[in-house]
Amino acid sequence: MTETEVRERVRSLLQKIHPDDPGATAVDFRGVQFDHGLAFASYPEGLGGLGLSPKMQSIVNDELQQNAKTFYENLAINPIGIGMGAPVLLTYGKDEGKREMLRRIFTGEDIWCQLFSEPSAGSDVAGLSSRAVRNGDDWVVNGQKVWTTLAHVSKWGMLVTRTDPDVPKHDGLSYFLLDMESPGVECRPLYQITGEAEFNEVFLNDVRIPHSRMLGEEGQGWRVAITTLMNERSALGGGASRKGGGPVSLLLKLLQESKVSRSKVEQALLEDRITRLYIRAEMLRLTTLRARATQRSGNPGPEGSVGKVAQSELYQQVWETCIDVLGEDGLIYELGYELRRPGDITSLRSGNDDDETRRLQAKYQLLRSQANTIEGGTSEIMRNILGERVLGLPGEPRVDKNIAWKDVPRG
Amino acid sequence: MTETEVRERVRSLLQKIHPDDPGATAVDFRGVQFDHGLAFASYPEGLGGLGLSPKMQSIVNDELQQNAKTFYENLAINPIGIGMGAPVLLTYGKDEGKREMLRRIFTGEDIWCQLFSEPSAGSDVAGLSSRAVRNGDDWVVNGQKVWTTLAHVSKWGMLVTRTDPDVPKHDGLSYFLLDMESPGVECRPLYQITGEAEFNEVFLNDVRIPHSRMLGEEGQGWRVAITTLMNERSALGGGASRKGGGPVSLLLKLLQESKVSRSKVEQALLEDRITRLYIRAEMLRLTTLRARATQRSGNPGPEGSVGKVAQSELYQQVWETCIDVLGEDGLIYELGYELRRPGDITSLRSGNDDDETRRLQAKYQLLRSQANTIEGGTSEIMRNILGERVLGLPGEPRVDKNIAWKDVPRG
Amino acid sequence: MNFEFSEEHEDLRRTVRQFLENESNETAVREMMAEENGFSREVWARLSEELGLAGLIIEEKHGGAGFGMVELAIVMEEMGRVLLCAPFLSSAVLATSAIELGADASIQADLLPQIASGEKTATLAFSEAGDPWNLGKIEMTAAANGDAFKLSGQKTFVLDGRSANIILVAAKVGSELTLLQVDEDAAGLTRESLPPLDPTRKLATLRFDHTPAKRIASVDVRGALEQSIQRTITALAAEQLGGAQRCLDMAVDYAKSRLQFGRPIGSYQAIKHQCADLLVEVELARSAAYAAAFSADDKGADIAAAMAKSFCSETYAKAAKRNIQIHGGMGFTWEHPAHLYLKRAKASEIIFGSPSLHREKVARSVGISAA
Amino acid sequence: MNFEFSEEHEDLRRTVRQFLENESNETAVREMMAEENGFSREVWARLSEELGLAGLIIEEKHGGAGFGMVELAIVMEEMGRVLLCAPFLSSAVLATSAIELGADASIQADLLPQIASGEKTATLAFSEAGDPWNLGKIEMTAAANGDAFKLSGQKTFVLDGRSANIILVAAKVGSELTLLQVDEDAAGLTRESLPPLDPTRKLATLRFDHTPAKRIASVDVRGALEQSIQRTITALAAEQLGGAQRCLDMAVDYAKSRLQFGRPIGSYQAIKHQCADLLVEVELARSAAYAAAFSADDKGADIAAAMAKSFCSETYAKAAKRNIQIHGGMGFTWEHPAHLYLKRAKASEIIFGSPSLHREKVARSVGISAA
Repeated sequence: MTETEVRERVRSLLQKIHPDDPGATAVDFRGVQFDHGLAFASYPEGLGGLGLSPKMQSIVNDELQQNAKTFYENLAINPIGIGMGAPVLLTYGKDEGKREMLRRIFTGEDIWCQLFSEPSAGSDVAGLSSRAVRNGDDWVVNGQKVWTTLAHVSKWGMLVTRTDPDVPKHDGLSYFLLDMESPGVECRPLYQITGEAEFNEVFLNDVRIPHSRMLGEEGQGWRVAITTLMNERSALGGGASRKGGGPVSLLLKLLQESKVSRSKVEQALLEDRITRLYIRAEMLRLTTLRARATQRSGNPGPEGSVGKVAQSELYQQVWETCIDVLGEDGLIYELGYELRRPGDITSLRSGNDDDETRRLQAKYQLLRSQANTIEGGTSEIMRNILGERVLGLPGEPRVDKNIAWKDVPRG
Repeated sequence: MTETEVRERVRSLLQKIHPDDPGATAVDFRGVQFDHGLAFASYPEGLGGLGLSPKMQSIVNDELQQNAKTFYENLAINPIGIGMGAPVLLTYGKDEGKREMLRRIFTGEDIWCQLFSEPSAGSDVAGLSSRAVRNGDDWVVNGQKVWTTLAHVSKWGMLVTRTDPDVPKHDGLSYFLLDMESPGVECRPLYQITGEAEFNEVFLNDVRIPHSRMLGEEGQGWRVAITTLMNERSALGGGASRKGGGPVSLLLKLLQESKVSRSKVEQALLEDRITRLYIRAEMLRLTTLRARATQRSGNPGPEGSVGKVAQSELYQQVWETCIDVLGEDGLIYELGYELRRPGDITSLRSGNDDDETRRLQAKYQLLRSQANTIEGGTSEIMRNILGERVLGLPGEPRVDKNIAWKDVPRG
Repeated sequence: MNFEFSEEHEDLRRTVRQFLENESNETAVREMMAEENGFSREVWARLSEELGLAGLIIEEKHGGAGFGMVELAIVMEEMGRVLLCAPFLSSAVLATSAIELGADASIQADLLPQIASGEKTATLAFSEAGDPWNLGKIEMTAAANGDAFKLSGQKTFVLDGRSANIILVAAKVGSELTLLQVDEDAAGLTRESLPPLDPTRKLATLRFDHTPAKRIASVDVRGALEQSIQRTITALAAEQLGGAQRCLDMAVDYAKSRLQFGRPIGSYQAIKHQCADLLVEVELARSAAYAAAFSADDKGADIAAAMAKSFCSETYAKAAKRNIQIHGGMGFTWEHPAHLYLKRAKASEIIFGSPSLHREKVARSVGISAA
Repeated sequence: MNFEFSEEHEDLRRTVRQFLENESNETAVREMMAEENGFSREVWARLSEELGLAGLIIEEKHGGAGFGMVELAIVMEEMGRVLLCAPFLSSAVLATSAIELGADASIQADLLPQIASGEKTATLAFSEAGDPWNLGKIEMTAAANGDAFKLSGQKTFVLDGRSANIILVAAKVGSELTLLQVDEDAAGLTRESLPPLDPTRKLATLRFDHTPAKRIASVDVRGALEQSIQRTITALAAEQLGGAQRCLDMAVDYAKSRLQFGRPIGSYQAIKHQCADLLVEVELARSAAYAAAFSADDKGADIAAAMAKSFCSETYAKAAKRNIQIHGGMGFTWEHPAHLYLKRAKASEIIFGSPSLHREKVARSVGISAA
């Protein structure tokens, strides 16, 4: 199908149902979009796609944005379901019900979450200690998961858990789809530095999962999970924002709006720091563009991998510099630390419209951005990856290889 | 002996021979000083000392400086002999000839050098691969040493070499005193980034050393060497300079003398950078003072260990900032890169008298200081030491323990 | 410079540490920081009566312990270590110094014993919006009203401004800077808590509307207040040191016990060297803080204080961030105390002027920049 | 922005790399850097004839290859990788651009073919002591002498100023900035080599004493020279990138092969993460250098050039220093090439203005500081 034909198909979708129509809900519209094969353009027909090249999806989105005011961001509808759940389901899902599940992912009727991390397994995800024991046609799961975004509103959880403790740690894991409404699943908010709970702790007490909900084979959970994690890292690696966009543009505006009294030296220091950050952000943006170009050329280089570590550290510096621009105003934290689910505050993340929002956002992000260099792979782990996978430097001696998981020291 | 008595004894020495007397050479004067037990105050009587507390030596030096214009710095006379050779000789030397050797060390008649490092053993000194094989009453040594200061003018070399390759690497080393005039010892200058050769490569081809010149027992070379290395590290860790002294004061003067045209922003940036360096240098100086205080109190803390890593990195930054102060003048390197032994250039290291010397010193040190974070223990190794010995963090898994040296991969 | 702590100093440190480990443990800190006034009167009373801390630097004739800046630094370092929630900096350091150095003798004799006993807490309101740390920019003027005065206007970033019983205000009378005292329940006084970045230290805005005030200094107090702020900064640097050291300790402890890939994360150089770097910074900061305290009465004390404030501020912020990073996900949860240190660190960095402001002072004094 | 190199671009890179690996290996570099003029006329001739590099950006009608800034960046990156000792930057970039953009057409037709063929090398002498990179501060004035002119005074930091056959001088005639040409053997001309920090790129001071000169531009050349310098900076940034990448490669290779404590030093995070950090910096610098080249004809090219020069300068210096550190003792010996890259890096950072100077330009253009 050519680009023109794809655009044509989008327009025929819009004739059937239009997102700006007040009667058409997101679920309504995206359901029909799925049925037209315009949800995941590269998926097979009947599963929300048309078997096209992956980049055709951006044509679809472009055409949608050109012809409607309302545009549903996947990230807002069902970030984990669409970003990670759908690809895993596509590759490993059983045929029965697969179409319906993909459709409900895309419409947002079923929110998905990812049950990977555990208290004892941070960077070392394969060190998971939650256990599933076979019992007839079911598996009975016990353990604790952490850092699970959206678990409290999710229908399905992608669960990786240990089914065999007697083999080396990567080999004893299996991958399940867990119905989050099952008895024994308990979600507790995990409050962060800001007082918000973006994440949950999920406790699993004798939770039963039918064997048929295992994705991939028994013991292949790590391989299935890797696919998902790769998707997560590239998602967090950061899209290319437009020139002069993102946190740095907020910083520039804060500086221009600043009425703080400062000496010439302080002003000069701030200006140079901000210029450095501006240039670095611009270089990062260009590097992402280069990464896309080399990916298109089928000859991907190291540009993509540098994104996560560079961006997370850059943004931390940007927010800190914002606070320095604010001067003594930084002593005040208007948002308060009440423990709560993210709501209004989260909306600050994209807001950049007026000086008041900018001030609050900078303060919020000073705190929130501390997690940037931890979540989705710590900077330490990312540098190992750059060193080992990109530069080909040798790994460290491993003390946890080729021994049964139960014999590996952990804590 | 009380402080007063020590001062008294120094004055009686000066009545016998005075360093300002044009007829008294350094060798003459220091010989008599040794005979008076005022060379190494803590050593036993007859070996250049009086069996006093080590700090009494500073009383001796103080009294000497107060009563004579000429004061011989140990560092200029025989740095390795006095700093490292004498203590090792004192502890491990055989009685015969010990007194005479110590005396000739102190007078500078016999210059000493240290033959530890090898091309394949940088940070991992115990990985040495030069070999000594027993042959009758002698050992026959083959191998190559590097980074040996003063080897080309030395009478004695402190040699650590492998006498048994079949035991783990620390266990197969022995320590010898090598007569540098022995047949088969060949010194070649090792030129550095500046074109100077401060160091030598020393090639050992079938060099014979009498067994009697072994210090400590066979296989105990590592233990003997450790003593020496500790002395080296504390020597390089840097004495406390006076307030506002050292490289930073040179930097301040360069800034004050600078006629480079720069914008207000550039000027402000430079000033703040220099202020940071000034403050850091001052904190380092104070930390050395604190280290002395806690050492005196018999309760040494971590202050001493931070010196090497902090100072070497600070000084590199200071010299680089000097070049930035010089502006375009930094493009010119008047000293040239002719390959040579250190001479006039070395004298720049302490010179700080006129703007021309300062300019040249800054340029020279920009290059020379690159070695600061390598020589005497790389910053990486020093951080391991801080992490493991001071903070008590666990070591890395070791692949070279408890296996025969010959089976350890190296290169 | 002499850097040696005496046996008495070590005793003081041990006593204070023991008290604080009981009375200012994490539970207590979390409880206090959730309260608007942010401290427990009962603990304050015990801290005053049992340890004499409320009057630590108040002369004995006024009921204090009569200690100097070295003892103050020791106490602040220990308080910083546990994030004590109490009006110590405001009452026992800043306001006490202002009274001692600026107020008339009769006032000293009246107020200092009340402060030293812990019965009342005091604060000094001097900051005004715009250029808050600059005494030269104070614009509030006290209007004479017979023997008394009236104040109108606003002071902000007032340490423990909502809870203080004795409220001192720096304001102008003609061209002179003077000190005035305002009653807690004076007419026209409103005290509004500011939502603080650092919930363990409370700030307020004080509004005055023809509020009656009593002048308590007969001479210009500019120099006295500058010296009071200098003492406060010196004390704060010691507090920052204590916090930074605690962050390093927490990070090292965690790095020893947390296992990943089968071994302690502290055995990896990525973590080990971060800790080693932090050790270097903390030891340099220690020199900065102690030097400022030991030389507080010497010439150049202002520069020592400026160096300490700028260096300790940056070290504490770095230590607090590294501690979070080394703790990984756990480090940015609410339930782990790491974030409390970050918030304290950032707020301490800002209050009384940024590191670069203090570096400029140093730069002028050593001739790096034109005076 | 399009960042894609074409197949022809890759061919050019391969050809140049192959040539340089033979003709500018380490032995050749060390030989050339020891010579006063610092390059081999024979290699320059082959580089011009076989690869057409001397006339790379000269239009075909003047005997050049007619390439643009992207091809120039590719070539400079390769040259930077091996520290080629040759008057490429001076003759093929700076002087060529000055002639193309500033000189009269008849002069272009005369000089450019001689440069393109490699027969002659050219340089532009514009820097004067005091504020050398600022065209607005040029004070040398050409005195009219009938149809001809006479020059007196001094130009410094002239790239390959001692060896160049065609000497262009920027000087004032009245209030106009113009270009003049001076013969190699002109009366009153003395050319003195400066001892360079970077021995692989030669600099000279040129002294003029009533030296006859021919005016070769009829209009003011300020804009033309600014653009020539901009091109030179863009090319230099690509050269810096090539050098930085080479330092990273050397460090990584060494880290893989050097064993300590029984394993490669690159398996230690202390070394591995230094390499990883450098990789990040080099990739960002690559974006900076390529963006400046790809956008050289667009609006904002001056800012792209300024960003590239400042970013690539700092990256190269960092890479050169890290490379020495990772090599340990070996890294600061004369016999190892690591130091040559450090010297090139530092000199390239200084020439044509410091990173902070270029950042100021960026700051003004995006409104961070007042214009």
